[in-house]
Amino acid sequence: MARTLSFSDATLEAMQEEMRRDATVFLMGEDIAKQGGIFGQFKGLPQEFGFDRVRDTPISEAALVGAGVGAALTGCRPVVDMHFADFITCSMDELVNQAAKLRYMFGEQCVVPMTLRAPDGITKSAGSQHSQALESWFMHTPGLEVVVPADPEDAKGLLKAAIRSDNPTLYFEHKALFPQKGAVPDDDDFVVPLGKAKTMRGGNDALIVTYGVTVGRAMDAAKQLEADGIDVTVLNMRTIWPLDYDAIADAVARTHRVIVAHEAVRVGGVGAEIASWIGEHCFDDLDGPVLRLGAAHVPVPFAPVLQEAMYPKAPMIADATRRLVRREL
Amino acid sequence: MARTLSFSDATLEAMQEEMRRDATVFLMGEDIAKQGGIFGQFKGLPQEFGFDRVRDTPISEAALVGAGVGAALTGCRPVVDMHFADFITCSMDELVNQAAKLRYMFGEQCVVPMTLRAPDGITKSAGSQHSQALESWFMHTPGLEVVVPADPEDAKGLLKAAIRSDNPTLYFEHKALFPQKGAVPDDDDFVVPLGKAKTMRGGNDALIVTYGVTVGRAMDAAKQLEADGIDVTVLNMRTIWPLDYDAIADAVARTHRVIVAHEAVRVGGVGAEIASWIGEHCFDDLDGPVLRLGAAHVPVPFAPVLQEAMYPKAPMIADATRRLVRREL
Amino acid sequence: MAKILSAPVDGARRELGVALLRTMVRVRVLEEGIEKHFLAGDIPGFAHLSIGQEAVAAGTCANLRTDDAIASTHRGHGHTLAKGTSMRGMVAELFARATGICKGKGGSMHIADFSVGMLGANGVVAGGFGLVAGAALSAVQRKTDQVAVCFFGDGATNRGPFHENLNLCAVWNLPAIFVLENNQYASTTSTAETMKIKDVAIRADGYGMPSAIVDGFDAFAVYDALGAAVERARSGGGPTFVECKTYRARGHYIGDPERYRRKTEVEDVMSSSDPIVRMQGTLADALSPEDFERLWSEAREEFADAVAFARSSPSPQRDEAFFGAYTGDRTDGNPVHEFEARERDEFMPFAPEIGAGSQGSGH
Amino acid sequence: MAKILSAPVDGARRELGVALLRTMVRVRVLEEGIEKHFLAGDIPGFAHLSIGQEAVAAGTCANLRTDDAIASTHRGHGHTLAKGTSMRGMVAELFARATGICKGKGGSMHIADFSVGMLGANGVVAGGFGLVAGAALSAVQRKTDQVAVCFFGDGATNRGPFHENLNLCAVWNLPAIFVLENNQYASTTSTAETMKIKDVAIRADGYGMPSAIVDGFDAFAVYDALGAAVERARSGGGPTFVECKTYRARGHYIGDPERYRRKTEVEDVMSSSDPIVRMQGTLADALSPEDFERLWSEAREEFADAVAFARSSPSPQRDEAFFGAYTGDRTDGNPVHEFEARERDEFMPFAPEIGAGSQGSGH
Ligand SMILES: Cc1ncc(C[n+]2csc(CCOP(=O)(O)OP(=O)(O)O)c2C)c(N)n1
Ligand SMILES: Cc1ncc(C[n+]2csc(CCOP(=O)(O)OP(=O)(O)O)c2C)c(N)n1
Ligand SMILES: [Mg+2]
Ligand SMILES: [Mg+2]
Repeated sequence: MARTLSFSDATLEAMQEEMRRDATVFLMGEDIAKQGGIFGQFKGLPQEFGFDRVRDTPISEAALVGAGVGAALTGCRPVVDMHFADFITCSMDELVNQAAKLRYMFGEQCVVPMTLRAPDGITKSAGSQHSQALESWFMHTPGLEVVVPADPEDAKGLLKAAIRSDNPTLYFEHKALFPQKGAVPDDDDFVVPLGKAKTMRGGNDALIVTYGVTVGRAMDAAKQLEADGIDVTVLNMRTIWPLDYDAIADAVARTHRVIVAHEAVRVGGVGAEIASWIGEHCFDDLDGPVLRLGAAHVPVPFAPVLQEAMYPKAPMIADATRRLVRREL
Repeated sequence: MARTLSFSDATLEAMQEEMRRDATVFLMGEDIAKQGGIFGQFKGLPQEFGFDRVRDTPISEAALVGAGVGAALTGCRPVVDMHFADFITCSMDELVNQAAKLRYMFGEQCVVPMTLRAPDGITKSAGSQHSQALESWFMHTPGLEVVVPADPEDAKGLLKAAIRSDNPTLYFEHKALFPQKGAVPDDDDFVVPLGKAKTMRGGNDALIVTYGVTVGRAMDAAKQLEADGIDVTVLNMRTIWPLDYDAIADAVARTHRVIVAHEAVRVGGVGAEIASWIGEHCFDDLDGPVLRLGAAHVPVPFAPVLQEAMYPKAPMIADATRRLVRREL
Repeated sequence: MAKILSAPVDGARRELGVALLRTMVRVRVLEEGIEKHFLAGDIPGFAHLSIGQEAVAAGTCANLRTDDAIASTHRGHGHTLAKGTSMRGMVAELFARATGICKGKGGSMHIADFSVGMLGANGVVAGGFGLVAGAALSAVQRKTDQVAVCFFGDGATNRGPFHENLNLCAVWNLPAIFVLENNQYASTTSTAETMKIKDVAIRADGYGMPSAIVDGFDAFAVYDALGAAVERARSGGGPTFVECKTYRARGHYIGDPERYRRKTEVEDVMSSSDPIVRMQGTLADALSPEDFERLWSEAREEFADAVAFARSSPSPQRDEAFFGAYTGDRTDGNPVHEFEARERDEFMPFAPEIGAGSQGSGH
Repeated sequence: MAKILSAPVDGARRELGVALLRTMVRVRVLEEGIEKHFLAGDIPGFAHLSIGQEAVAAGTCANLRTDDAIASTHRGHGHTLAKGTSMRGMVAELFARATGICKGKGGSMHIADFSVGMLGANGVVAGGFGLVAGAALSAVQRKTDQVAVCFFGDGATNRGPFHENLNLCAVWNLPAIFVLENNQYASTTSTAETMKIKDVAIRADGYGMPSAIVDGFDAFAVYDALGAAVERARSGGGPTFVECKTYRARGHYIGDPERYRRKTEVEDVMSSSDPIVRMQGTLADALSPEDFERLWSEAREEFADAVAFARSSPSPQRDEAFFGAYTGDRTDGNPVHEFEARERDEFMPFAPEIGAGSQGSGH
């Protein structure tokens, strides 16, 4: 059985269920408790779990992540809300030099079961400093897990998996997805396994590898392509690290033509890892170049007309797929 | 005319010449003035230019980079020494959300002519927190320039170009290279143009695309390969952003077989951008997969026997090239 | 920490008072107008209003030269206008027009005007500390007598860059001035929830930096405190910390449900402390009702003109999105510009035409 | 800030004094040994010695339970030993052996021992503040009476995380204790060059946190100050800041040319203030010369045993390099472990056999 939930409520259910399940789970962040979060994603949590387990904090991102690591090292499962993913930059040392490395460099004496929630992405003219998609940095940072939900089902299942994971896990939730509705399994033990991709549709003419908010855009593109008689597979990676290379290889073997798309900047982005890995490991399966789509190499501009021009949406994804399938490159 | 200089002295000359040339150039960092730098790279600078233009600072990386940006916005050309590249994580917001974005989001009203010097890389069991190569993050960060010298000539020419650039420029200098000697042109106006790669040798059997400390390792591999009758091109990218895609395309068209190698972690690294771009734009030129070599996806371990096992050196580069050329993949 | 109270109003003070009042009225009119147009959908993105805090911007900037620098916050309309930016440039920017001071690329949170030393609003809380430390360091390096002023809120004083930059400015004796607008809230959290101290100014002692606490509703008091601080900085006396006790009369952002405080709390403060009402009272026997009304009507006309200018201005050209991150002529053959042009050519066929004022959906 | 002086030496104090002296002697012997073996090439990487500062580690940890947490610095040998880690585990780690407390993956700058609540030395200056704030927050969340102690240097107090975490601990009233080892230098820079204040403890006032300043050469004084702080933290009284005035008798790192100070400066301090000489003096009529000599010889035996253990221990298996960043059984089919195994298989054919003790060249 499943119900229809908003992305925001799906994350809220995940928090409620995990906080009921495990008393060591607690949540801290700026302006989350009293007002319930910018997207209502924390509504009612302090009322159920108390203001000790749902903490409004000072504006001290370095301390929040640093203290999250310290709490994780000593028996808790902290969830730290970054308010906007852009502010991860204010706690990079704590994340990269502490959270990611401690277990390894201490010879596996410790675990760091911390979850970092990071609302990200381009929407509503939030401007250069409130619109970034930074997941690519963290797949390049050994010791971290990185997940990016695409819909309410992912949102709930990946957040629960992140909280249960003994590794530090970054959970990037796109701001534009919070109001989006979708089906969510009715099982309060439902989790989405980390490191496993999900096939959203299974056509054989081409493969669109994507994740997060771009999954919906790829599905829209797929519908447009049906009109041209092109039936594509859309692979939702769900987890960026560890990356489900096997699922990619299987899909490439079926489709032979690949487009990789995400909202993060294309240059040096997750798509570069995926496309180059395919080129390396699936060379003989490829009927054509692996095309990459991602945001242009500029900060995100304020004016709507500029903002909407510089990242890939359905029409661009559909066009790239069409050109690839028709060998019109 | 050219002289033989150490990498360290080449950077020192660059600083001397640029500070003489432009009174707005100044230098700040931790423990650089009184003691002359861990690698002697700042020796004598305060004596010539005074302790106002060569400043020892408190341990305040966020302030150093933030103040560097502020000084750059208001008529100076600051050079900020990060001591170890790993500590860039302590000033990521200043670098990513301020330095990289201000010019764009302020509608080109300002320039940010700041240079960030960052000694990096794996050497001498410095351990997980003092051994990283982080350049890949910054090619993915629009607004920044990124350079990585491979030898004393690059060291001098790229540092002078970085200081003269009106854009914020990251200069990654590998700690193991400082004592290395090499020829440096005798011209105090010598600069290495940003965004242009250098062909270190020009064989046609395969192409090794690399940069920084790995250029020397690739050249060693190239020598080993000569014994097998394999003559390779070694392309030293010099600048990571803007990346010299044209030079890559030309070399691929000549060689048809490509290995990309660097010391940074392979997953999500610069090599992924280069390899995926080649797969996308040079597909028909390729006789085989583009092979990527980079550090394993782990923090850098302390024990020498572990440290030396997890990043690519000449034998691994030579072997990959051999397999690619002999189609033994 | 010396408590500074405002001096009596003599002839010269009167001139000053009128100037301060004019600035505060212009800021108030501008922001009430922004509120109206934001709610009407003319302004995309976020907007944070400083209504109630105008005396700080006015009293501070009245001490500054055009070539002095300021760094502002997400709540920067008042600072920007007070430093000398035109309403036209500001409103056109908020309306996301090509004629905006940032060509429509910045918006309310990223408004800047380098022609008047305004180094920018900042979407990152505490983003201004480094910029001001650097501007002050730059003045020393270039041997000028410029000073740099950082505006920031109480919440920003809990971030690391506050600590690092104030210490740096103190130990290097830089011509920087740190103007805290303590409006008692950081978004939904009151200062009582985020710090155990009553006066943030005590933190300046930890850097060996002199400080003052002033009534932030009294533009004269702010003016006097900043006058002393600017004089000290310009004459090589180093940095000063000035804590202005003030209050945010509007929500954190336009549309804030404000569940964290009672409406009456706001009314109580404003009925007793509105900085404009206060100054009008102080100047009551110096100016006639008509004089006061003229200040308001002039400001309203200035704002109406700015809105008309913005409305008649075009949106940015779509392909502007792909340029401007790097310096240099876009056709100079610099590899970075060639790359930008390639991306423009790739994206433009899919770039939607969007009516000015509509908000990009992000979908 | 209350100045705390050490109390007289009665019977119970005497026992304590001997315990403190034993710890200090063990630390001194360990670090003089590390110095010797580092220079002999037995120890790769960096090593930073705390010789001269032993009283802080000894006096602090004597107040702690095994289940209390500490976070240390790059100069952490003393803290680690004082918290209860075995010399064998430490020396084997420094020698980069598989039997090291971190399996040879950490080394001097990353030594940790979770079995005794030692959350690690840290290669990042100020890296410990967050860990301690979090450990203290964890104690509150788990409703235990554990406390967490952060050791740090004067230089670390100029970094943002110092500011953010001390404020957080104060406003949340967490059971954390901040022990500053003010040894007057941060690498080559003296505190006078990096801050205008004489006593760093004044910064605690900016967080509303109680503080004390103690003679860091006097293990009793440190013990008493920490005793009060630990008592306060354990009983729900919140955090305390303790500034220990001390001195670094060796270079910043082994091999430091020390151009930033005169040799005589070091000699003067140590001749008057060596914490071990001091304590021996205090206990002069309580212990016989033989008793003192026994403390030293026991420590030397312990160190010799640790070196023998390290020498007889193997280097880590080369393929250990590819595992350990993520939790779980390496053969559990978790994708991350499958990836690690694939990389191991790729790299191992080229992994050089390196004699233990030799330093990886990086080439
Ligand atoms: C580094 C960072 N963290 C969080 C935010 C989100 N945020 C924007 S304004 C604000 C409150 C700022 O409070 P204060 O500094 O007192 O300024 P005020 O809004 O009261 O003027 C917060 C938390 C941000 N923009 N930047
Ligand atoms: C964030 C960071 N910046 C710089 C360094 C380099 N560094 C290592 S120790 C040190 C000096 C630390 O001084 P202090 O905190 O007083 O500790 P002490 O060495 O005196 O014990 C510096 C600058 C570092 N490890 N981390
Ligand atoms: Mg405030
Ligand atoms: Mg010190």
